[in-house]
Amino acid sequence: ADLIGLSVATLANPFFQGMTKGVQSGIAAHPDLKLINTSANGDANTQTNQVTDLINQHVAALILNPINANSIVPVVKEANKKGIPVFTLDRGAACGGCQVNFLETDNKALGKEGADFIADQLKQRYGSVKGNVVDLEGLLGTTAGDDRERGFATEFEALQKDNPGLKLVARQAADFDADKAFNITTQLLAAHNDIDAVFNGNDDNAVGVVRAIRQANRFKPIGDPKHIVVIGIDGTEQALSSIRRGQMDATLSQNPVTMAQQSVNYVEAYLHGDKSKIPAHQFWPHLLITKATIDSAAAKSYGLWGDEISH
Amino acid sequence: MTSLLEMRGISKGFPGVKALNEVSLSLDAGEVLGIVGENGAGKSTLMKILAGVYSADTGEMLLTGGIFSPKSPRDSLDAGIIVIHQELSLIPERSVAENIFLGHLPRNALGAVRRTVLNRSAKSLLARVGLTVAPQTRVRTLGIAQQQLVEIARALSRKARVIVMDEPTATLTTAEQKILFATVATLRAEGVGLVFISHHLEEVFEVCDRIMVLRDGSAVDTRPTQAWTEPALIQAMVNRPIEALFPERHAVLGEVLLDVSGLSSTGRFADVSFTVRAGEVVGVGGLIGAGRTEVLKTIYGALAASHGSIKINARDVRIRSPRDAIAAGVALVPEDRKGEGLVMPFSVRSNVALSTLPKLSWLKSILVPRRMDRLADDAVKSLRIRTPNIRQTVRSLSGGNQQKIVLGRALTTHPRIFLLDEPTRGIDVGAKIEVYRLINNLAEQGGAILVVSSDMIELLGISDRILVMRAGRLAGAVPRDEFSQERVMQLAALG
Amino acid sequence: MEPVQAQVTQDRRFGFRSFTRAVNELTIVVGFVGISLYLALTTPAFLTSANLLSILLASSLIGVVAVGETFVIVTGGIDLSVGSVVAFSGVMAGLALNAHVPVVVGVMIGIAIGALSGSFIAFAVTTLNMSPFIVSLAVLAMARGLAFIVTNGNTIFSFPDAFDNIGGGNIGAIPVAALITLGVFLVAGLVLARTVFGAEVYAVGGNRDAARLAGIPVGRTLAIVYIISGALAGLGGVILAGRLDSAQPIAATGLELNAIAAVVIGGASLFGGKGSILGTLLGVLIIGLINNGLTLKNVQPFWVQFIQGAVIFGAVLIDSLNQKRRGG
Amino acid sequence: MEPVQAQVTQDRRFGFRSFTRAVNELTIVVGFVGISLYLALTTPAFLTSANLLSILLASSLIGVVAVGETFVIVTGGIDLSVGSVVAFSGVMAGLALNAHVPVVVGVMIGIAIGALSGSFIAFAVTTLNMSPFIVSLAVLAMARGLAFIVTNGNTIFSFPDAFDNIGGGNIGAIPVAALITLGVFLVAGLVLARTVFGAEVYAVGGNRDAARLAGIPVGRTLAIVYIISGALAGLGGVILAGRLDSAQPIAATGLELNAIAAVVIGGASLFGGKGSILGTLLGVLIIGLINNGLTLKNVQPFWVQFIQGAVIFGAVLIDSLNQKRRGG
Ligand SMILES: Nc1ncnc2c1ncn2[C@@H]1O[C@H](COP(=O)(O)OP(=O)(O)OP(=O)(O)O)[C@@H](O)[C@H]1O
Ligand SMILES: Nc1ncnc2c1ncn2[C@@H]1O[C@H](COP(=O)(O)OP(=O)(O)OP(=O)(O)O)[C@@H](O)[C@H]1O
Ligand SMILES: [Mg+2]
Ligand SMILES: [Mg+2]
Repeated sequence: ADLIGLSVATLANPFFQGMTKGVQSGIAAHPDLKLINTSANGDANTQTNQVTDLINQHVAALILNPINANSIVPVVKEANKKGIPVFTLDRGAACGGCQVNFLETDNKALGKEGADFIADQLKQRYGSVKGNVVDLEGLLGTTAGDDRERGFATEFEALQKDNPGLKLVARQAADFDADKAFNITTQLLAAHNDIDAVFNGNDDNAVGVVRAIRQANRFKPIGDPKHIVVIGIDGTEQALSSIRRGQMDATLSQNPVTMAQQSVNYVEAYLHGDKSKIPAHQFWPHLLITKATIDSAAAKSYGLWGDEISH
Repeated sequence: MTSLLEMRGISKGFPGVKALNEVSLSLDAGEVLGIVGENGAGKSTLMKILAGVYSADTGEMLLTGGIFSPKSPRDSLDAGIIVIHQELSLIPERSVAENIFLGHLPRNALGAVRRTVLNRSAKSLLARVGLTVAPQTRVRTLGIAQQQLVEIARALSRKARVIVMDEPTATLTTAEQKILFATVATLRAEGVGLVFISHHLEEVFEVCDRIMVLRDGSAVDTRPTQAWTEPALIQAMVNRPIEALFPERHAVLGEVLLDVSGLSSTGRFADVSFTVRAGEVVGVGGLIGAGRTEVLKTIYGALAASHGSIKINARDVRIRSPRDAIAAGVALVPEDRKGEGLVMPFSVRSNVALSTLPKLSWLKSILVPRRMDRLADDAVKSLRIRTPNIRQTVRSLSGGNQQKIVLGRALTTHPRIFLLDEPTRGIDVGAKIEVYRLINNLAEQGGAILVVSSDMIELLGISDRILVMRAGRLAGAVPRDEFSQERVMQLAALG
Repeated sequence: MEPVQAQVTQDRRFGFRSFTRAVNELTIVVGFVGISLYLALTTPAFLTSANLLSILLASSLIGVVAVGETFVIVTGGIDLSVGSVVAFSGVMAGLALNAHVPVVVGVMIGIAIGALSGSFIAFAVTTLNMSPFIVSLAVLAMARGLAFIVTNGNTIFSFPDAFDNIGGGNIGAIPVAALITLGVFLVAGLVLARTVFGAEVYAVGGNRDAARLAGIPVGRTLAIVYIISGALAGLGGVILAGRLDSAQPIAATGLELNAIAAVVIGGASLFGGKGSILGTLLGVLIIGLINNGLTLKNVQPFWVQFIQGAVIFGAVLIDSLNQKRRGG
Repeated sequence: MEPVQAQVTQDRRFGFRSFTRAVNELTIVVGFVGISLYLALTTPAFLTSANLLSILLASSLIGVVAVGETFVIVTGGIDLSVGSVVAFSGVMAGLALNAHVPVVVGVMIGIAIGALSGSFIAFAVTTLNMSPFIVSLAVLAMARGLAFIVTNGNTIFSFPDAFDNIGGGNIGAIPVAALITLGVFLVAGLVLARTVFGAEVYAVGGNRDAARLAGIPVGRTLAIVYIISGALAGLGGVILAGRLDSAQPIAATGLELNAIAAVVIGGASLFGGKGSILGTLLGVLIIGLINNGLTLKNVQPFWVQFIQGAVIFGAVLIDSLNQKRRGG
């Protein structure tokens, strides 16, 4: 069987577990492939070392989920030199043609759509887009954190131009860390009694926010004019559960499982099938999930991966 | 009748050293046994075996007839055997009272320390040893002599059957010694068996009922005190005849080498002025805490002066650090060899070399091991340091030999001005004589020597002149022809 | 016999009552007051009870962990495992709760897991004579690994309200977690400052040889100290899991450095023998104040870390200048 | 008591010593050999030159940083800032290169930034008398913050090949970074073991008061040590940026703990006065071997951290049992 080397950025977050599971199940579906599975623990240098080790084991192909698009370039080139095809997942390598396929999540779009969702909710509440919004970024220096923030900030500023009543009361980094999000939100709630919505860099942030709102006795059901809108990104199991319970408004789900399975399919096609069908680049679709849509057919067909991976 | 304590055929070896060889001793209740011997003879090792710190390689111990084999210090303490170790073992950041009762602090049912009881008991124990600091005082702020008194108070805090004092007087001045001896007498009357180890033979004669001599790890002789004479004791210790304790002084005084005027250090001492000439040995006497150590350290640049000036060789000098002092030809032998003199885990060689590293190197940067070896070998030879080799860690050397290493290092910088703080603390008679001779030689070679000592006899024996300090001030000077214990004591205590 | 000088010195140093003395020694109090004053004067929202309580709440996790760390550091040891142990105990408690054990049992499992990992460190440090740094570093990695292994990397969530209230509930206006933390500080403060055990902890850290010579059970003291630290990390895991109604294997990463920082800011020395629970409380609150101030003043995220570092530096700098002035 | 330690005749502090003697003391060598043997026997890919070289390459960043940390730890200090300083120097060098300075200047800027941040720590520790732990922790936060501030959070990338080769190039089959690292180890080993300065470093760590009274320039020694550590972290930043052809403000997070771990595994004590460059080399290589083995043996990622911890624990356990046996 052909050895396939996988390096995911981290396992610190369910999203990457979904990705790993997707690769694993994808490989399991192809008996002629065998997986070597590594995680870089969030460190670009560690990832480089691991990929070097994978190259030294003469893998037939690499599936990489780079921590950083630029930092991965040297080892991708190294792999190219040894004739090992590289497939990138979620984040690409910043060297264009050096990868066979780049399956990407559009993080900027996620941020933008988060801003739009909040604008919609505010419009429903007040009849116009106005209100006080908090932006809880993800971990600074990560592509997911930075691009989502960029997408959100750009869109939010655009919205503000047309809607002067729309205010950003705080922008803080919660580092994809639920506890940090909890602490920051607790303090923001103490300082501001008129927060309308919180945008979150991911669902872990959002979970912390939801808990902080409850702790501060500020929770009002969705639809109540005092309800604080909370939206996250990813679609983790806990976020889905929170949405079902009506505590959290929405998450922008991206499905790492199907995305990763697709990547394996491309690997299989490259090694044993028809290379020509493999696109060089592809955005993997994402989906807004709210309480209203969570049990819809669209959601089912997209896949509630958060629920799937823990079972 | 069985003795209180018996040690039979105790042997103990360390790598490279046979510290004890078949040593036996017995101790009765209400008896004071003196143990004397040269540095490294094995006195402390023997007592550490009794204290449960080391286990003996061979031999056994009997306590009131029953086999006694402590596995830890705790076992010995529980058996009523209290050892005041030669090396101070206090907790610097904790209070005097807590240190005294360490290991058996008074507690209530909840395990809380009963502070009032603690401080009250500590106060009365402190009074017994003649230390007038508050029980809440942190040990760190005490001078080393005061710490020694705390150690003694600690021994008195326990219900003791046997008390061992390993050089308790090394740091004490005459006044505290008197109190200590009175305490010893009381304990003896109470039926406690005492072991008293000291290099001050006159003290041994004063307090002991019997005296045992250890030499090279063997017990060479034990006799009732009356059956010993001082020369005989010394002869037994060193196994060679010893002439006069103090060398003849033929002071040939030269120009003033060290001129200290109006030296003050806020909170420590004030307005100290004196001179020391080439070829002169100036002793400094005073009670504990008089500030003598601080004066030496200030001259040496280790403490900051607030006022005053120092002239060396009639030239004004600014000494801001020990480094400056060494460069100006000044050397200090600190009183606390463990805390300030030695790097304990390092070898003899490394410790000796510490002050002259650039000279022992190529281009002042690459160490030349041969030069270090030679320097250390010289020091070991000339000071007769007892060590298996120069690579031995100094931690494993006997106290006296450690002291010699500090001295040896001070000599490596070829200083002309010597500040010696208790230079013979813990040193055996033979070695003391060597140190006295050394001081004498240094003086004869034109050195200026300032010796702080709490050993009055020594001070009177080696000095050309004695300065006396009291409460941070110079209380007076006594020229050699007026030397007497009374005169010095009077200046020290009353002014 | 009258050592006059010594007498004078003592009077100057120790004539005051013990509180003055404690404050006197804890010069970091100056930094604490300084930061508080600055925030009070520049930020209207600072001096509201809701905000002050939120600082306490935010400080509760690092607080309980730092208390345990204080014991360890006073003995001259270090416990790097606390962050991972928080995560591991949290997920274990969470798994137990999801298997429908009673809440009390879940809490006890969390604390017990912490105590257990503390005992492992204790065993290695006392019996095997290994360095606390390495052992607790190994446990840092192992406990984190176990947290991933037992959960398969998943978040465990949806706990009974009674459990969640430990971390995120209120009694009246006061957060339960803050109350628990204050309780832990109070008890630990009394234990360390007033009990024989506390005195032994200081003695072992101040001079281990001397402590042994004085008959103190050095090994036992060290062992207890690591178990306390582990158990409190376990409690921290429970508080955190309750607060977030979920337990993640990745939780509390890097918490150990913050906890140790709080202890050291509070005047402890990593060489042992020095430190106090009151000092640690100040250290924890200073960190809490800084984070609160950064949030209230909506400092740009890029600047947050820089300012955190600079303020900690400043606070400790004041402390050290202050000590110098006093002639320390 | 410390009789067991004390009995051993030794001169590990400074001056010459035979190689066998050094190995004798570095019982961690047993753990090192054990791990190597295990991997060699169970993993065919292990003993290939490509793999062995990749271990060296992978160890180069932590290696240069650990060398600096060794100096600091031998003095009884600690430098927690190294990870952040790697990142900060890396991005500064990167920014300079992107502004088209010559490669040599870029490298020098990286190292100088490291040295500068080391000087800051040095100043605070020596002149302001602050605790190295707190100061370097503050610098950890400040340097990381600065790295974000100067880059606006962006990755800096696309450097000249000459620069990239420092971290990722080869001379013949040998990675340049590995050569540089070995050079750093060699020089540092000689400096620490054979020079006056090295002896002073040990003395300051062994007993600061005694060192000062013996005329050793304690402040200067401490200052140099922190500057060395900073400069080597700067070099680490250059190597990393070259290796990744990019510099990220988030790079090398947590590296400090790994570097300190390598030093301590190598036999140094955080209390100062003990440690050696050879020991640190072994510590670094052990960590490198573990990571390499985990990949080669395709250990499931969830198990990786647990096994890392367990193997470090095991290696140091062998060491401590070994020392016990020798100590008698
Ligand atoms: N822990 C140890 N390791 C190695 N050798 C030791 C150790 N302790 C003592 N020794 C050696 O044992 C011998 C006896 O030392 P000991 O301390 O008992 O002498 P002492 O009679 O107390 O001398 P002093 O009068 O100087 O205190 C010395 O040669 C010393 O170097
Ligand atoms: N580190 C210190 N901090 C504060 N006070 C100190 C310190 N060391 C000593 N002192 C105090 O300074 C005074 C003088 O010190 P010291 O006892 O060393 O003087 P001395 O005359 O050399 O006496 P001796 O050497 O006989 O003990 C004492 O009151 C002592 O308590
Ligand atoms: Mg002795
Ligand atoms: Mg003195």
